[in-house]
Amino acid sequence: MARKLKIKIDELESGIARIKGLEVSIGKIVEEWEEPEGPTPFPTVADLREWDLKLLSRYKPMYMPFCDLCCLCTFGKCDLSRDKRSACGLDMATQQSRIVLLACSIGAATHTSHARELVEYLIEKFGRDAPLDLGMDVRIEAPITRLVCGIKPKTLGDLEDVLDYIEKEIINTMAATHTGQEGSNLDFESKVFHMGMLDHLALEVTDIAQTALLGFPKADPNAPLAELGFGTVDTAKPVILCIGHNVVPGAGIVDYIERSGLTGMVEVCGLCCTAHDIARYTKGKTKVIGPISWQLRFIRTGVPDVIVLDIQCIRTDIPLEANRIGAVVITTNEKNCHGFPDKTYEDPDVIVDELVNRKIPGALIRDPEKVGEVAVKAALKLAPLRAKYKALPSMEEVVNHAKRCRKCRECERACPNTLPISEAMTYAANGEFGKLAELYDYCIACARCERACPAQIPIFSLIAKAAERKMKEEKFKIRIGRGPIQDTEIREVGRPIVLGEIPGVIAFVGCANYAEGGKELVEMCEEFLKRRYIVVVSGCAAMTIGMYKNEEGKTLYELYPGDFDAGCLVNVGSCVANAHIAGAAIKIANIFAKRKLRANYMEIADYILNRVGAVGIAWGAMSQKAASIAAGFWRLGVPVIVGPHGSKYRRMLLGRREKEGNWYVYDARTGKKVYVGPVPEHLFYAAETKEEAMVMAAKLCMRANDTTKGRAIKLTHYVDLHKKFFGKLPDDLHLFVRREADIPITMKDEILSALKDKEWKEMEIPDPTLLEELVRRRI
Amino acid sequence: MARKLKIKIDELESGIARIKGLEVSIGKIVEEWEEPEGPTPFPTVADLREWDLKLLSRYKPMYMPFCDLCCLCTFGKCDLSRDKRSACGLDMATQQSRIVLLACSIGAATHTSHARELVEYLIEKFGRDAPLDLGMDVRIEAPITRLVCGIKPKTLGDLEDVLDYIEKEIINTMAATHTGQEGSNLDFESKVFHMGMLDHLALEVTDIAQTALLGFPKADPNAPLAELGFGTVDTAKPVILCIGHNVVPGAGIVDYIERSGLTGMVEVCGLCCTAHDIARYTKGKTKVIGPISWQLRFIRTGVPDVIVLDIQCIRTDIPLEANRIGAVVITTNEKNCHGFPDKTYEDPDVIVDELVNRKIPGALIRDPEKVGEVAVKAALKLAPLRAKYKALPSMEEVVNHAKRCRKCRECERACPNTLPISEAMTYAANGEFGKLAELYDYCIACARCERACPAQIPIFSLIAKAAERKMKEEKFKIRIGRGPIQDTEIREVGRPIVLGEIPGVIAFVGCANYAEGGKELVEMCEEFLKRRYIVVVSGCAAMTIGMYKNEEGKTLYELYPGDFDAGCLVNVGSCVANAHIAGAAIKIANIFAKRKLRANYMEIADYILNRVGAVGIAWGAMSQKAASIAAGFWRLGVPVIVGPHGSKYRRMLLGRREKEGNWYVYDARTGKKVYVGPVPEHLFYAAETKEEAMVMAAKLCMRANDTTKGRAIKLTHYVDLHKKFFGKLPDDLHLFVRREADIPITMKDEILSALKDKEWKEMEIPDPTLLEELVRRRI
Amino acid sequence: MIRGESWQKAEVPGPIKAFLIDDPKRLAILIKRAKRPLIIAGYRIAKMTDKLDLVRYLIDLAERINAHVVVTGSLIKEFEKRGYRYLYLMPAMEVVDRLMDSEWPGFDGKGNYDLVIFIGFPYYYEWLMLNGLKHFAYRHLRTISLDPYYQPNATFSLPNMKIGEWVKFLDSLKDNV
Amino acid sequence: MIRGESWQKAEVPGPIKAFLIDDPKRLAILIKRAKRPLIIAGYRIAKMTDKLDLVRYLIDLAERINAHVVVTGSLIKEFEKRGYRYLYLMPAMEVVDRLMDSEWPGFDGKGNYDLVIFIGFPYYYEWLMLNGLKHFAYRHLRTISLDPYYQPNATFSLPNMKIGEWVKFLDSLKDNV
Ligand code: SF4
Ligand code: SF4
Ligand code: SF4
Ligand code: SF4
Ligand code: SF4
Ligand code: SF4
Ligand code: SF4
Ligand code: SF4
Repeated sequence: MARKLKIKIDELESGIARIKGLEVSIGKIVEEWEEPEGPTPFPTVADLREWDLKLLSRYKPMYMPFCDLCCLCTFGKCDLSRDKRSACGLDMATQQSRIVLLACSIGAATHTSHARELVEYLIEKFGRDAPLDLGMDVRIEAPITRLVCGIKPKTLGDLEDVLDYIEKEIINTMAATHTGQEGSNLDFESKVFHMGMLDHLALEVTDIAQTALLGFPKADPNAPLAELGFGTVDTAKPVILCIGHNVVPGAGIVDYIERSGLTGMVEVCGLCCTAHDIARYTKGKTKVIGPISWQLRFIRTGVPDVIVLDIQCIRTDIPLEANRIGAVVITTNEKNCHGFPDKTYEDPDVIVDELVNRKIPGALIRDPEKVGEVAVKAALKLAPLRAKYKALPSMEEVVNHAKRCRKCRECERACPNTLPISEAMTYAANGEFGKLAELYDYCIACARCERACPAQIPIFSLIAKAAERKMKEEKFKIRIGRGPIQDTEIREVGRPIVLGEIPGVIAFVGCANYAEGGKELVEMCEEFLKRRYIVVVSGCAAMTIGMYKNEEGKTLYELYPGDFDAGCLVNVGSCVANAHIAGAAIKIANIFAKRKLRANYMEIADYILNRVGAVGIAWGAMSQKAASIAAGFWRLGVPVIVGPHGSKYRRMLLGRREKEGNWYVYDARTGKKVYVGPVPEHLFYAAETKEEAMVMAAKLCMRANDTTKGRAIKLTHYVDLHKKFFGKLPDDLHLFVRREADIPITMKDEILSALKDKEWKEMEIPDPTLLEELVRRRI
Repeated sequence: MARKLKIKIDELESGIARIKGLEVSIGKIVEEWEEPEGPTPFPTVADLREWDLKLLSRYKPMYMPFCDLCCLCTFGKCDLSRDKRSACGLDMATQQSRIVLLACSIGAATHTSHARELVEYLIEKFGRDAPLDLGMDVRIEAPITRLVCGIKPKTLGDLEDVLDYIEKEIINTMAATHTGQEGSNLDFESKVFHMGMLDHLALEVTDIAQTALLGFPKADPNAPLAELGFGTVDTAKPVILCIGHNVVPGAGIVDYIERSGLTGMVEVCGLCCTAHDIARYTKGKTKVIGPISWQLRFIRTGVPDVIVLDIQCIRTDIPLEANRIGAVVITTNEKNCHGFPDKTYEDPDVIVDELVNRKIPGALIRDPEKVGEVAVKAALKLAPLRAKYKALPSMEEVVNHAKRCRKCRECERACPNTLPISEAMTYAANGEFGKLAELYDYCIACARCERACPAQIPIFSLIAKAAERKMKEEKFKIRIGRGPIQDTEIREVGRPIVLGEIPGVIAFVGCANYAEGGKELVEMCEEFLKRRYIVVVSGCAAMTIGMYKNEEGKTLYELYPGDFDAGCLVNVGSCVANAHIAGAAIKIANIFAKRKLRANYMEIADYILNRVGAVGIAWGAMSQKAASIAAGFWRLGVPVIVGPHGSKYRRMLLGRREKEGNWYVYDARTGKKVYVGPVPEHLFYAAETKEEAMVMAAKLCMRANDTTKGRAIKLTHYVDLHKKFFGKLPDDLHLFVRREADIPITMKDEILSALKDKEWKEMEIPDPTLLEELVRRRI
Repeated sequence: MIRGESWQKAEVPGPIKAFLIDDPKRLAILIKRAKRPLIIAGYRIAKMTDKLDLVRYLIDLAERINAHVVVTGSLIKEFEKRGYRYLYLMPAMEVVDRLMDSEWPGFDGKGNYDLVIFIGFPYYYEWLMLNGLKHFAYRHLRTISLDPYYQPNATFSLPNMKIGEWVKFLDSLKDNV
Repeated sequence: MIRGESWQKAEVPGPIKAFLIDDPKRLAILIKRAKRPLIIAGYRIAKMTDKLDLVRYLIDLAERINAHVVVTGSLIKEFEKRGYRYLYLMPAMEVVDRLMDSEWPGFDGKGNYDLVIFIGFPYYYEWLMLNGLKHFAYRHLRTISLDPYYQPNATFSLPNMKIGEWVKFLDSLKDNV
C-alpha cells in the first residue's frame, strides 16, 4: 500500500503566499529505514479485522447491559430487552458493543486532541524539525508508530503525519456508531480494537513529543523522587493548583515563577496526570497532590488560591467549589471553557484585577505564558486575602450538621460505594468521629451523597474534617515518570520474559474509581514486587501506589528501584506514558526476538499474545480514555483486569478454558495445530476482589511460548497465590502443565496427584502462532 | 492567523522513496484569490465562540431531558435529576448539551468519513488534480469551504486540506464530551454549532466532488425526472436494491450492467440517499423506491434478489430480513461489515457461487467494481430461483395471524406512533382489512411492534399486505437532485429575498420519522409553493414529497419548475446536497450583497441571520446526521423546525419574543442599538402539528432587514396562514409591524385596530447587525 | 398492562416518578389546591375519544377551577366557538419554555402558574415536556397529565387506562372539583 | 425508601423488572420448584451482618434445596471449613459467562442450572451480572437476589430492607424450603 507523503512549509507570512522556510524533505522517513515495509502500513480497520476476529473467536464478548434502552436517535427510546430489536434493527449485544465503541471513540478523540494541541504548541515553540531525541538508550523512539504506521518519526513534524492518520481513522471508525451502520457486534468489537490501537498511537505521539522537548526524564530508571500528598504543601505560601492532563499551562506557571525570581515563594502543585507531567518538567520540584479523587479533598480544605484547569478528568463543578473557598479559576483550553470570558488577548494585570476582585467568574486564557503570569500574580494577591477560607468546618459544625441527619439513607443510595454514611452521622452527632473518618479511605470524593441529601449536609466536608489528621499526614514520595523503557533494558529482560523466567510484567494503570479504597492497589503492587515481577505503573494508579508507607515510613518508590527489571517499580508517567508499556512489549518482540516492526502489526501482536507475559490492572478504571487504552492493549494481546466498577464498561472478553477447541495454535515450525491450554485465558475481565485479581493476573501471565523453566516459575506464583488466598490448589492446573518439567519442584507431589485426578496428559510445546502465514512449512 | 499549507505528492511507488509526479504548488490557492483573507481561516471553536454566545444569549437552550441519568463512565450511573450533580460535577443542563454534542459528533464524523472515502476513491480514479468543475453557472463552487476555511478549492486534492481540517476539529471538539472536560452548557452548545459547521463543510466536500466527477447534473433546474415508488419496479426482472448513502457501489453496479451489455435486463433501484445519487449518476434511469422507511416495506414484498448495503441509515437487521426472503446481501464498506467474510480479494464468480448457494451468510466486498459484477451476476442467477419468495403473506394468512392476537397492546406500546394495531387486528380477524391498511400511511416500518408481540404476529407484514394495492400504485416521479444553485440564479433572487419580496426560502430536508405520515410534508410543501416561496428539498424528504399525486396524477415535481426561484421546487439531491442550501444563503450574501466570503464566517452568518429569510423544516428528522446538519444551519442563522419526534433531540433553541432586550441589533450606519422585534424568533423548535409548523415557518422568514414592502409580503403570509389554521389574527403582530407601511394593504384596518390594543408604536428600520465591528461609525 | 408503567414501554423514567392517581376525587383535591392552574390542550384531544366532547369538557373544568387554558394548535377554533375568557393560543414548546421561567408573568401578567395540566399530546412529546418541567420548574410548579396513560414525568399522573374507564374518571373529576 | 426501587437510585432498570418478593414463604416455594439451583456467594457476605453466620446459612440453605454453591473469592476458605459436597470456586464473571451458555454442563457435568441465587456482591456489580443473565439467559434460567436490596434485573428480588428485617426473612426462608 502506498502512503501519502506530506511536506510541511513553515508558515505563510500573510494571506498572500509569501513562504519562508520551505523544505521539501521527501522520502526522508523512508530512506533512512532499511527494514522493508510490512503488510499493513497506516491500516484501516478492515486491514486488521482478520486478527481481531481471531482474538474475538477465543475471547468472546460477554455483555452485561448497563442500560436496556437506546436513546441515540429520534426513533428512540428503543427497548432492546432480550430478543427485541430496535427501530433501526439492532439487538442488545450489538447495541452494547456500539456503546463500547462510542466510549472508546470519546477516549481516543480525547487523547488525540491532546496530542495534536501539544504537537502544535511544540512546533510553534521549537519548529517542525525539532528532533525527537529520547536519549541514547532509546533508539526505537516510537515503537507503536513504527509498528502501526510503518514510519520512523524523527522530528516533531513527522508526528503530524501520524496525527493526520489517527484523526482520519477515528472519524472513519466512530462513524460506524451512526444509526443504521454496523450491524454485527463482532465487527463493532473489531472497531473497538482499532480505536484502541489509534488511542495508543496518540498516547505515544504525546509522550515522546513532550519527553523529547520539555526536558522530561528520558528513560531514566533513577528519575528523581517528588513529594506527594496534601501534607507536603506549604500552606503558608500562595498555592496554585493545576488539574488535568496537559502540562503546558503548568509549565507556563513554573517558567514564570523562575523568570520572575519568585522561586520558592509560590507553591505549585498538581492533581491528576498534569501533576505527573509538571513534576517531570521540573524534575520533581513541584508537588503531586494525588489522583483524580483528591480534587474535592484538596479544594475543600480551602488551601488553593488559584486553580488552573486544563483538560480531561476535571470535576466540572470546580468553579462552584472554588467560589465557595474564595479561590479563582483559570481555564486554559477551548475544550474546557466553563463559560468564562475569553481573556486570551487581554492585558495580564487587567485579568488579575478582574479575577481577584470578582469582576469575572473566572478567565479563559488560551496562552500558557499568560496563564503563568496571571496565575502567579493572582495567587500572590489573593493569598493574604484568603486566610479565613483556608479551613474545613470546625468539629462543632460537624456535630451540628450530623445532628440534622434524618437517617433517610438517600446519601448511601447515591454513593457509588454505598458507604455507611448514615451510621457515621449517628456517631458524629454524638461526637464520635471515627466512623466518619473511616469513610475517608473508601470514599472517591464524588460528592454525590451531598447532592442527594435532603438536609443539605455537606457530607464530604464532614468526612474530610473527621479525617483531617490523616490528610495532613499525607506526606509521601513518588518517583517521577521516567518515560520510555530503554532498548538496553529490553535487551536484558527480553529473554527471561519471553521464556517465562521473569514471571510477568504487571502494569498498574488507570484512574482512581476504587471500590474499596486505594490501599488494595498498594497491596497488589507490593505482592508482585516481592515476587519479582516487573511492575510498571502510570497515571492515577502511580500516585495511589505512592500514598502508603511501611512501618519505616517508606513508600514503595523508596523501597524498590525504578529499572525495568524483575522486582522493580517503574513509573512511566502520566496516562499518555502508557504508550511506553505497550511500547516495551513491542520492543521485546523487535529487539530481543528480531521480529520486524515496520507496519507489521499482526505478527507483533501475535508474538505478544503468545510470548510476552504482560498483564494490565486498571483497578480504578473510570473513563472513556481508560476504555480506549484497554482496547489498545487487547488488540496487542495484553489482557486487562479492572476492578468491580469496571463491570460498568458492560462488556468482558472472556475465554472459556474448558473449551479445548479454542486453545489451539499453529506450530510455526510445522504448521500443525497444537493445543496449548488457555494462555492467556481472558482479555478483559472485572475482578470482584483484590485477591481474585492477583491470582488471575499471575495466571494470565502464562503464555504459550513459556519454556518449562519459565512455566514452572509462573505456575509457582499462580499456585502460591491461589493457596494463599483461596487455601487450596487451583483446579485447572492440568490445563497449564504441559510436561512434568513445568511443575514447580517444591510442589511436585501435590500437583502431580492433582493432575492424576484430571487424567492429565503431556502436551507439546510448539513455536506458537495464530497466524497461518507465519508457519515456516516443512520443506 | 497563519495557516499550514500542505503539498501533495502523487504517490510513493514503493517503500523506497521513488516519487513520481511531485508538484509543489505552493501558494496556488492563495495567489489566485485576490480577496484578502478574513479574520477566521480554518477556525477552531474558540475563534467563533463569540458569535455562538451572541446567538445563544438570544436563543436560549431549553432542555427536555430524554434520560435523567448518565451512563458514560464507571462512576455512573449518575442521577442528574433537578439540582443534583454527578460524580464528575455535571448538572442536568450541561449533561443534555453534552449529549447533543455527542450526537452531532457522530453525525459530523459520519458525513466526514463518507467525504473522505469518496474523495480518496475519486482521487484514485481521476487523480488529485481532477478539477472541481460544477459547470459554467457555478463559479463559487464551494461557498462553505471558502467561508470557513478561506480557501478556494480547485481540485480534488484541495479537498483533502479541507478534510484534514474537519477531522482535526471534530476530534478536538468532541473530546469535550469526555468525563471532566467542558463544564458549561453554553460552551457545549457553542461546540455543537462548531460541529454543525464542520458537518456542512463535509457535506459540501462530498457533493461537489461527486457532482464534479461522476457526471451528476450540475446546477441544472431541468434535471430529469426519475421514477419513484415501489410500483415502478419491474418485478419480472432480477432486482438489485441499493440502500445507503454512498453512490460508489451503486455506480459500480450500473457501470457493470452497461459494460456487460445487460442494460434493461436488470432492475437497479435505490433506497434512502443512495437512491438520489444513483439516479443522479444515471441521469434518472434508475428507480427510487423511497425514503428510509421503505426498507422493510420493499424487502417484505420479497421482490429484491440482491441487496447491496453501503453506509448510514440502513436497518441493521437487513441480513435477517433478506434471509427470510431468500435474497443475498452484499456489504461494501468497512463501516458496515455485518460480520460477513471479507471477499474483497476473492474471484467474483466464486463469491457469486458462495452467495447464491448460501455457503456464506453474505459478503463484504470493499471494491465497487467487484460489487457491481457480483451483484449483477448473483441477481441473474438468483432471480429465477426466487419466484416463490416474491410475495407478501396471503389474505388468509393475515386473517389467521390476526386471530391469534391477544389484544395485549404490547405492539402499541412499542410503536413510536402508538398506532391502533390491536383494533386493526380485531377487524382483520373478521376479514375487514381497512383499518390495517390505514396504518400503512402512518407507519414508519420500524417493526418494533413485531418484536414486542408475544404472539409473534408479523404485524408489519400484515399491514403491508392489507395495503398491497396502495403499494403497487406507488408510481411517481421525482426530479433528480440538481446539485448547487447557480450564481446567476442567486444574482436574480438575491435582492427580492433580502428585501423580503420573495417571502422566504423554505427547505424541506431530513429523514422520514414522521409522526403522522408523510402526507403532511407534501401538504406543507404545496402550501408554500402556492404562496410562491422558494421551496428547496433534499434527502428522504425530497422522496416523500414526490410520493403523492394530485387529481390529474401529477406529483409536485411535475407541477412546479426546478429553478431556484419563487414558486419553484428545487431538489438539490441527497443529504450531502444540503450543503447547497447553506451555500445558497452564503452566496446571497456574497454575490448579491458583495460581502466578503473568505474566512469571514461571522459577518456572513450575521448577514444571513438578519437578512436572508430562510427556514429549514426537517419534519421527520431522525438521525445524528440530521442533528449536525441542523446545527450547521443554526450557526449560520437559519432556523430549523422539526416534527414532534424531533423533541427527542432534547434541546430547543428558543427566543422569547416578549423580552424586548433580546431583540436589539446595532444599526451598522450609526452604531446605535435598535429594537427590531423577534426576527427570527427561534433557532430550533419541535412543532406539534403541520399547521403550527407552517405558521411558524412563515413567521421565521421575517428578518430585521426586510423592506416595508418585503415585510408586508411576509406578514401577509404569516397572517393569512394564522387565520387559515387558527381562525384569527396572531397576537404578536405589534412586534413585527415596524411602520404602517409594513402592514399588508388588504389587512390594514384589521391589523391597525389590533395594533392599537397593544399600544403599538413605530420602530426604526436599521441596517442590522449583531457585530459591533461591522458598525461604520459616524465620522 | 401495569398501570403505573410508562405507556410507551421504552420511555422509562429516571428515579423521580409521577404519583399515580387513580381516584378522581383525590386528583380533584390536588387540583383545587392550586392557586394558578393552567390547562395545556394539544391537538390530539380531537382524536382521543368520541365518548366525550373534550373541548367542552376542558372549558367546563377550567371554569370550575378558575384555570387559564392554552391551546397549542388549530383546535383553538373549536375552543373559541365555545367561548372562554381565559383562552390563549401558543405552541407547546413556547409554553413550556416560559413555564420554566419562574419570573414569567403568565398570560394575564399576574405571575407564573403553580399547576399545569397536560392533555392531548403525542405520548413522547408530552413525556419530554413534562420532563423538562420536572427538572427545571419543580420549585415553582407541579404538573398533571390527564391523558389515559401513565406519564412518569408529571408530578401526578393517571394510570394506563382503557378509554371507557378514562371518560368516567374525567367525568368524576369534573364533578369533584 | 420505596421497597421496589433500585437501591442505588440511579441504577434504574429497563422495562423488564424483578418481581418483588417480600414473603419468604412465597420465595421458598419458587426456590423449591427449581430442579438445578445454584447459589453464587460474593465476598461481601462477610461484611453484611453480624447477626447471622451467612456462610453457615448458605450451606444450610444449599443442603435443603440441593443446590450447588459457587464461592467467588477468598471466603471459600470459610466455606471449605464448614464442609459441603457441592462447593465450587470460580470468579463471578466466569460463572455468569457460563450461565449464559445453555450448553454449559454445570459444575458436575449434568447441565446448566435453572435457578441462580445471588448474594453478597457490590450492588452495581450484581446489577450488571443479573442484567446480563436477564437478557441472554432468560430462556433457560431464572435468578434471585437474596441481598437486602431490590435488584431490578433479577427475576425475583427482595425489597430494600433493613438488616434486622432481612435476617428474619432469611431465617424464615430457610425454614420454609
Ligand atoms: S439508534 Fe437505533 S436503537 Fe438507538 S434509538 Fe435510534 S433506532 Fe433506536
Ligand atoms: S463523596 Fe464519598 S461518601 Fe459521598 S457519595 Fe461519593 S464516595 Fe460516597
Ligand atoms: S442523605 Fe443526609 S439526611 Fe439522609 S441519611 Fe444521608 S446525611 Fe442523613
Ligand atoms: S443509554 Fe444511558 S442515557 Fe440512554 S437511556 Fe440508557 S441510561 Fe439513559
Ligand atoms: S460521565 Fe460524569 S455524569 Fe456520566 S456517569 Fe461519569 S461521572 Fe456520571
Ligand atoms: S412497524 Fe409501524 S406499526 Fe409497527 S411499531 Fe413501527 S410504526 Fe408502529
Ligand atoms: S402485541 Fe401482538 S398479540 Fe398483543 S395486541 Fe399487538 S398484535 Fe395482538
Ligand atoms: S434523510 Fe435522513 S434517513 Fe434519509 S437518507 Fe438522509 S439521513 Fe438517512
